Amino acid sequence: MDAYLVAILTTAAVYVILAMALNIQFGLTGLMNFGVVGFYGVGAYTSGIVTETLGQPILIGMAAALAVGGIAGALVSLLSVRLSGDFLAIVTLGFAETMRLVFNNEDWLTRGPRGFLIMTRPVIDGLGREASAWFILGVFVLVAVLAFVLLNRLAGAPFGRVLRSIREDDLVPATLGKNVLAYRVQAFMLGSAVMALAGSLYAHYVQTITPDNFTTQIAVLVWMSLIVGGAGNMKGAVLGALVVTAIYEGTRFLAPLLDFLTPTQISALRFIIIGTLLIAVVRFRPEGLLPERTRRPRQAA
Amino acid sequence: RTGLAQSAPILIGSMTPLTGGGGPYGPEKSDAHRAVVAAVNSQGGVMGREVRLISEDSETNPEAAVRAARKLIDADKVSAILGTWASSVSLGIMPLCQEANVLQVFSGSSDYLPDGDTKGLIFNLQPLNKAWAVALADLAVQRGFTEVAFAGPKNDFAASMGESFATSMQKLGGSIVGEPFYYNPGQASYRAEAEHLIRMNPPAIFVAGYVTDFVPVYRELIRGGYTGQIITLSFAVGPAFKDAVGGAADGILHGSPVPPIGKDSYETYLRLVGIEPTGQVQNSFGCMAYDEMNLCLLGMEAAKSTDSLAVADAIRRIANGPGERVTTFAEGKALIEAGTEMNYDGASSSVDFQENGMLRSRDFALYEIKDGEDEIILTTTSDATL
Amino acid sequence: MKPVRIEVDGLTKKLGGVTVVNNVSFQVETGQIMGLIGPNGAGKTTMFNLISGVLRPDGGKLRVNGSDVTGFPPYKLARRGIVRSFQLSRELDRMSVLENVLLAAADHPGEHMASALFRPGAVRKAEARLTERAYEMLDLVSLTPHEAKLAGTLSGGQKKLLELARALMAGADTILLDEIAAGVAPHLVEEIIVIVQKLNRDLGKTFLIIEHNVGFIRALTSRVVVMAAGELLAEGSFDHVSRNPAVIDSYLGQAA
Amino acid sequence: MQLLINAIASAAILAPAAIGFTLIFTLFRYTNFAVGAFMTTGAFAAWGMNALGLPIWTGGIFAVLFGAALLLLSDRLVFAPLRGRSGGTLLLVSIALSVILDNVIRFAFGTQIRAFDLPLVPPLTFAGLRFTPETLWVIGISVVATLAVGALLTFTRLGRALRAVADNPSLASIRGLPVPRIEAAGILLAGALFGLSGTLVGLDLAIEPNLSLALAIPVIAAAIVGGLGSPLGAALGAVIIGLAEELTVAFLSAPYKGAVGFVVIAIVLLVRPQGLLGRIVERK
Amino acid sequence: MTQLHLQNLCAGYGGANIVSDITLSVASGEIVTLVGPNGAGKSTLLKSLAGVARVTQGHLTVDDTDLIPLSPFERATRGVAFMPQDRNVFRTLTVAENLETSAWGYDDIPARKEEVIALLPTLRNYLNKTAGGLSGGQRQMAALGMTLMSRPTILLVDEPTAGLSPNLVGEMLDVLQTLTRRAGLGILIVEQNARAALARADRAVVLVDGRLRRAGPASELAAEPDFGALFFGDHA
Ligand SMILES: Nc1ncnc2c1ncn2[C@@H]1O[C@H](COP(=O)(O)OP(=O)(O)OP(=O)(O)O)[C@@H](O)[C@H]1O
Ligand SMILES: Nc1ncnc2c1ncn2[C@@H]1O[C@H](COP(=O)(O)OP(=O)(O)OP(=O)(O)O)[C@@H](O)[C@H]1O
Ligand SMILES: [Mg+2]
Ligand SMILES: [Mg+2]
Repeated sequence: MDAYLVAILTTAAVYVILAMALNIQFGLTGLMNFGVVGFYGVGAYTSGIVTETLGQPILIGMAAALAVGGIAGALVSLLSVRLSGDFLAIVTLGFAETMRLVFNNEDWLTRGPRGFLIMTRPVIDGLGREASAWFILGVFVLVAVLAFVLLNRLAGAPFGRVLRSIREDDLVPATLGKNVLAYRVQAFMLGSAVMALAGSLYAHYVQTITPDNFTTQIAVLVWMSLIVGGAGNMKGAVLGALVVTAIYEGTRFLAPLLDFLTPTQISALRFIIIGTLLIAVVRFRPEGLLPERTRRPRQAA
Repeated sequence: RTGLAQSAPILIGSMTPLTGGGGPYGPEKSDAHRAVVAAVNSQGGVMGREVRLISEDSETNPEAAVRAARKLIDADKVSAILGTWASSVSLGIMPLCQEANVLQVFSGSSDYLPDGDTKGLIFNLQPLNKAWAVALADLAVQRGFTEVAFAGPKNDFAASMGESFATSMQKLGGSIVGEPFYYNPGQASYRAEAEHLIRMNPPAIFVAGYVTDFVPVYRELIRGGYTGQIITLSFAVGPAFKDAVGGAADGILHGSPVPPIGKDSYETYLRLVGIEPTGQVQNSFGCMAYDEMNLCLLGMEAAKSTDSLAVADAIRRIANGPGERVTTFAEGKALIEAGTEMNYDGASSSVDFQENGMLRSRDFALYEIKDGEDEIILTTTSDATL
Repeated sequence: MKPVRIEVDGLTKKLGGVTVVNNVSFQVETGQIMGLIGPNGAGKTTMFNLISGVLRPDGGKLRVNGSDVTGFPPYKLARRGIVRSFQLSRELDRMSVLENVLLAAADHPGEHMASALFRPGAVRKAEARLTERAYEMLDLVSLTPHEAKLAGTLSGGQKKLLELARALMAGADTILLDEIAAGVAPHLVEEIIVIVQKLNRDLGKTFLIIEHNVGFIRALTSRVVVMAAGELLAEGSFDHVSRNPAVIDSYLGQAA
Repeated sequence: MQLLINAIASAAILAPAAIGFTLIFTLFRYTNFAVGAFMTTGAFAAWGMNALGLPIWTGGIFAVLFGAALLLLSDRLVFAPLRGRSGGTLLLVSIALSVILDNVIRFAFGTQIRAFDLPLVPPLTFAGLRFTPETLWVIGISVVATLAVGALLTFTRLGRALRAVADNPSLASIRGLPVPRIEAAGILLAGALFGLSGTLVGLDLAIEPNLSLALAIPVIAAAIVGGLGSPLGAALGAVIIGLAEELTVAFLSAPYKGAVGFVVIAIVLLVRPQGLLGRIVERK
Repeated sequence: MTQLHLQNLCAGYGGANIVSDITLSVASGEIVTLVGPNGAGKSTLLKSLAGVARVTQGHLTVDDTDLIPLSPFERATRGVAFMPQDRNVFRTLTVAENLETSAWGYDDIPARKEEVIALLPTLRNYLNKTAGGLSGGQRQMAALGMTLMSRPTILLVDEPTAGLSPNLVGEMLDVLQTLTRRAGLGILIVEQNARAALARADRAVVLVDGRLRRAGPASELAAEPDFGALFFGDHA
């Protein structure tokens, strides 16, 4: 059971990072990025290609993922000049789907549907199975904490205030001299780069990535994390990712109680329960578990 | 329960595609697993221990499958994971299984499946892609189609089949029409794809799909006025397909590893899961699942252990023979107790493995649908060790 | 004559197929308090939208301190020292009143990603300084007791006052006020008059003011431009134009 | 030419749902991702009647009624308590609802693919163009439904009231409009359109619990390309998306068909942010 | 003879009361002007009468009908019409459609529309414009027009003259006065433009910090010097 918890926490750490990245984009800036999984996948494949095809060390892979994710984010964010709200959601969803098709069809680069094997792992040599699992968890938590500290600082800084003002009404910051497009691009780039970093971690953890690893389902889980936790609140994003992972994994353990149903029905029921729980959380905590609070800067001395 | 010893149960993970692209095939697999385990337990279990089956849904998605495998391996501590179907899923969980020394018995066809195994811990009940391509090209040419177009979904099953099929056709003096045509699976409509094929106007088209994409592709081909020959894979034209298209199914040629129609072990399987044999192709994946479970449990019984390396060795012995033919767990157990060598003959095939856990060779057959019934017309052998 | 701060040169704008600003020209001098008046629908707010870059003109030129800024986006014009308020107030609903004002601060180091991340000390200092200034602005418009409320829950008049506080906070040297007094209680309107005069006198700030409150215009402006039906109707001191029969007829009515 | 006909046939299936989607969007300002699931549910409702031996048209009528009732019910249970919440929240809730609906179907009917009891026949040919009886029916039904709903929204008192409620429900109530009843009318209409589209899916495509996402995306794409709020725009958007997909498969690369809808949206919206027939709405 | 009556009314948003202990009545044929500083709770009071803000205590009746349990729409059908201070037009509808929609449930819409346009003739200039594109003053006119479409018996108007050009301020208030005389309307009007509003009012009430501070005949209040300083801005 320990090992299982370690594994689940490791996955949860990836979702925590993704949810925080989405919080920069959606929670603060109001940019509906439904293409989370596109950037995540780009990061995973970039890191895989850099470490396996090009034989570079894992840190270079992660750095490359950050860079490529950021560039992809910047390009996609240029659409946000003209598109807002739900429109951007659909177009970014399209970006993710397009990326998935690229992963699936550009076999020369990604090895297509058969999957990309990654041997490089974020562990030091010579650790046993259990110790490396703990080690990896440690690495992931470290990255998550680092990301939290930096992103939370940004969110709390005047930078975050400008982002939130863009979310509320972009004409106001614009007439006050803020370059709204530049902020949107920065927020999008930053979030996407972090998503790609999460993808890189994930790739080196699971070691086989296929296009099917990057379906909309994952974007949905990340969105659920953010909404359940509380959009706009970095701590909420963290809590949300943990809660959603707990719900997703916890429902597995219902199966033994439902022996009278067919496995198909048990599986269907599990998803019905997950969906219902999420709706219930949103219904009773519409602003999320940890709602965004308007910060009152300390009274000037 | 029937007097099983109080010792700890043997835990087996059953991971089948209950949702997602494999949804149509998952239930028959998990039913087969359940049925075998129920039967074995009622006959005293394995090594006198109860077998407990823990089912998880792979969602036909490696991300979900990895999480489910984590639970099976680390929380439930299963000794083996059976039943994965999509190759991406089998491959996706392979690093975990290798690391934790968990046996994998599955049915998949990607040519890359053997690559992820370094410990001899995998067994695959389905012939690989290459074997299918060689066999189907042979059957098509034997049937007089030297010019065949290829169409298939871009997934781990059909992804490279176009090329393999083209090569095989060439070897036999035929060729494929145009380029192999891949489409994106999981779409709502395949009208545009069908239109494209119709405009190529080939004398025959080999559509290497699953039932969920083959049904709509076939419908659009017919409704688009295509009158040439359609060749496909048998598991795409099971009862669900025939229900869905009715009389229009007649005339389709389809090929598959010789399903053991009429074979005793196959009928035993069908009856075990409560199906009356009809002499037709039924549950092409369920019978593999039946063999997956029998092999795994017999291997444990023979190895007198759940240690995966020992079990894997035992499976190789049991499956490949030589020895007395057995078709069920009960028969095998009796032989083990008598100390006699055996050769397991399965419901899906004779089940002989190469060193890498892939099937050694299989007979393939070509069928034609006539009045809604499959009629066998040709057979060939495809040696997958080539 | 003082240097020209804003020069509107033949600006034209079509909206919904109608020319709502038609070839209008006028100049605002540096340090002047100028009025822009005219009947409802004359095109005054549209003119503000053109000057602040919210709308792009279909014709004509806009110059600031003599350089051509036609078609510039709003943030660039704001950085050239032109800030405006909105007639239909646009508060940032889910941010506190104080944050609404703080946002207006120009050149806040904490608004740059790099310094926000790596120079928290400097950011904190700037934030403290600017917070103090923001409270001064809130005091000016009597909103200090409401500083922690979400701006979306303010009363109608308070939202207008917030618009004013935000425009003043920006520290721009030219401020465009669009009916800032409408809906504001009369005693506060008087205070606003005092504030504007003081800023103009002490800091030399330039104002362009749209207002239907005749007393407000008379008390503040040295010169007014009158628009009607998208065109320039008259120009001069308020007393001068208020004797113009066309202005009386279309705009002032008996209030003259 | 054949490509155009095929595109229109595909569009005809999606158009009613796209109109229903756009109706819900204008009324409540959120993207209801569950459209695909509602269509699938409609297809299963019609199939269920058909499988009981009733003719397909009764199945269709049942699906339409069922769709309307189901959408109203889901609104009462799920969306009504969340009125006025952010678009992100509602979008997500609709996805959760979609997951629930899909799995209820899976729970009840399993995962097999199904079809109406309709003979599969080769096409009729006119002037070198191929038609099947089903496509003709699908196009006919869809055009009638689109025009009828378009007229309803543009010319009737109810249409005007729906637009008023969509614009500002609180003001509508103050102005004496029975807002809950008008909203319910809009929801029933949208639900009926989802059910209708579901039936058309069953007639022309396949019935499977796995298709919700594959259906939802082109529907939403069509509504956005056409301009949210415009029923005719939604229909036009559906044709454009369909045509772009046909052309991609014919001349570019079939596996990338799934990306085409998005590229079309991106291009259309970059040129006309309000969609082809949409109108710009100021936010405040 | 209709009468709107408030007895010890408390109202607000969520939990807290913004206005407390208000006792007041408005009868057919009279104009009552409500003045007070920004944030005093004037709009909140009107909203609570229209059913948009929540009444927490007290009584609210029109003649003998208790309004409190009624929804905004039901209050509207009982003759109470409310013109909000902001967001008071349907921006996506044309002005004509705005007017038409505001008479839901009546079958003489064209006649009503003509009647309203006769009262507010400038509306004719932009009948077919989308309300979202109106200027500030045009919007106020349209909003008042919508409010009159239901031929109300009690009219609650929140700063109707804000943003109107000077020549129209008097005209609009005159229209309201005419309506009280001719159609027996009872009007409760909130105005910052207090001088003009008091000139046409029968009675006036002063609201400060959510409580009624003064009430009396409009002319009497208007004559008080400290009142003038506070509410007329006599120095401007
Ligand atoms: N977005 C728009 N679309 C169409 N017409 C518009 C739009 N904005 C303004 N107009 C029209 O342009 C004209 C000028 O409007 P503007 O808001 O500039 O007037 P204004 O002078 O500010 O009037 P007010 O004193 O009433 O605020 C009006 O007739 C108005 O209806
Ligand atoms: N939706 C709301 N939620 C919470 N508080 C609110 C809300 N709306 C208004 N308030 C508060 O109630 C108080 C009274 O507001 P109200 O709008 O009634 O004032 P008012 O007298 O109309 O002022 P004005 O003359 O400026 O329009 C204000 O302090 C405001 O902050
Ligand atoms: Mg204006
Ligand atoms: Mg008010």
